[in-house]
Amino acid sequence: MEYSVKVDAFEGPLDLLLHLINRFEIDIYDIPVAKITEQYMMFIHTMNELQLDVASEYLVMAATLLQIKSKMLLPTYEEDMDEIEMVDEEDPREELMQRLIEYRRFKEAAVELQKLEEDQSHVYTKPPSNVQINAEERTQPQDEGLDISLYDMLSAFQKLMKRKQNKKPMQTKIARQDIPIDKRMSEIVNELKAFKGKKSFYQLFPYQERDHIVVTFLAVLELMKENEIVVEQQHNLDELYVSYRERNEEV
Amino acid sequence: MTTNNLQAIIESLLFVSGDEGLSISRLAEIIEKPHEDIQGALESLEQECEFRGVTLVEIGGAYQLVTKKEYAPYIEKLVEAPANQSLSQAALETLAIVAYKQPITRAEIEEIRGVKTERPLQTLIGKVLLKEVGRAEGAGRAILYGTTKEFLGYFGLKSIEELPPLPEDLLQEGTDQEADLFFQSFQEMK
Amino acid sequence: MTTNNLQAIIESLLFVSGDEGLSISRLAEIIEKPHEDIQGALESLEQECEFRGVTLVEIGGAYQLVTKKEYAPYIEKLVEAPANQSLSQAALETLAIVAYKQPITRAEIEEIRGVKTERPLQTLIGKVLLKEVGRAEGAGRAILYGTTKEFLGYFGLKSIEELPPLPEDLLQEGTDQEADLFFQSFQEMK
Repeated sequence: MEYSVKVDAFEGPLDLLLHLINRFEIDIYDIPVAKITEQYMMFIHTMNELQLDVASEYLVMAATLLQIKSKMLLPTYEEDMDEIEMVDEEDPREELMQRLIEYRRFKEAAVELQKLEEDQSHVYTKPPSNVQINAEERTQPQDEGLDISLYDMLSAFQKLMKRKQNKKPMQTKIARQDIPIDKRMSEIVNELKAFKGKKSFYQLFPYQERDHIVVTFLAVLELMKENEIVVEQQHNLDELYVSYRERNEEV
Repeated sequence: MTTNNLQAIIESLLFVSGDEGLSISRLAEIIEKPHEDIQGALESLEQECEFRGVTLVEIGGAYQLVTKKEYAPYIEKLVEAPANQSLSQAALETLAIVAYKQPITRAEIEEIRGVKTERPLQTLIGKVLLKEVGRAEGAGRAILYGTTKEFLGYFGLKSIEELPPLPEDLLQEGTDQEADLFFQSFQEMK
Repeated sequence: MTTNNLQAIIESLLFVSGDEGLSISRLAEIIEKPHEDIQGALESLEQECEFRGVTLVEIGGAYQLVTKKEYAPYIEKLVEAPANQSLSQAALETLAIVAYKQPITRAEIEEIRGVKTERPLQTLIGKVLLKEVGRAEGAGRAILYGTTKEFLGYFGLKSIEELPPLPEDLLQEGTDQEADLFFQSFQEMK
């Protein structure tokens, strides 16, 4: 039962196996298959007993373990004096061992990344300054590729979410309620119509509430899709400008 | 905390605040130092800015770091000069519209973009990303545009069907927390 | 233009660019000075930052000003950052695999992790830490994933080469040991 609390703690069957290997101080190069299979099956049973959803990958691994175990029981290792042949003999554990070792490398690499992440989380920057130099039609070249504009969009959104943290919470928080996206869409259209020009993407986010930001972002995407609005990048810094798409709009 | 240190703390806070700036009382509150100390550190920070690219200004009670006026020409160059030569925003837009809506006439593209599109269209034809693919039916028999083989090559596509889905489909949850909200919003959109 | 002046110009440009940063060649192009001069000025700017609240870092070939780690507690009071929203274990593993094996398909990632990886992959794309970088050859033309510039920024890396080396493949050592052992017993038998 002690595993019951750890169900979510494993990333998958390989992670679980590595845990068992550590816990029982098993040599990864010489895994006692019978023992580890027993422990593994116990874990699966516990999950079942607790009526937890056992991901199919765990069951596939259970089958693999049982298969290896049965292969190990077969008397393939003759007491032969010719050791050279014995070396060539395929160890049924070989493939699993390789996978475990490979996975462990990346698991360790992930730990290193986490350290870097932690380290870097104490470093702060500022967004590019909003430099206004008669911002009229100044079409800026982009990087190659159609998908670039999407990543620019996502990137801008990420930066916005980060920037959001830099603001003091609004004195009057909007009530935590679901903001219907089409309501927000018409709000944006009206706002842009009234503004008659290009508005900074970030100005569309008056409330620093996460929910509101997300709904606004969805509304902007939906309006883009419906060609109600135009989103463009004015310069190579990160500002995106949004305007209402009018027919025969002046260049 | 030395004076020097206090000054550095203030600088880091002002740096992060950017265009927002910070008032003396807000700084005092964060650093937990009396107003006079903050005031003093701000003054010496300002003095120290003499040889720097940025300086300290007070706007409506909020202190902020700004670039010096004398360097404005460089900043303008930074903002104006494109970082790399590629397609303009207008050309990319036009390209996207044609790619997803081909065959399409110029009038239809302009309808979608809301602006004249002659030049980007010429640029794209010049770069062999677009070409004439026929004539529309009806009075004007307007030229229809479509993408070229070179277009597919440029974006590494086998066929036009391989184009990535339009943005709304590509929207991904930023974090797991958001997932519910996104799902909910999408439900509402339907 | 004095050296000091050059340094100040660079500082003003870096200040404006914020987290976008600027490469040496971009700086050289704007200021119209040789690369070596820019490089030199960047070095002295970095030295000068010793007593400041900000410092100079290079991320993915772009230089940028960032606050010093030691002042993070004050900035966190200002921005009221929520307790470090770090990436999930699944996301970190996925990121590690892509970082060291890019370009890589989802199937290949799942092969290594032994579990479905669609969600962490989508989350990471949403956070712009990963992106599609092309298509694999062969039947399915599966999407290939790679790291982004934001990835380098997120982990504070100068370039992808700066990633800590992937933990040694212990397998090699292991088989070598076995081989030695075998050889030894073989010797003894003679």
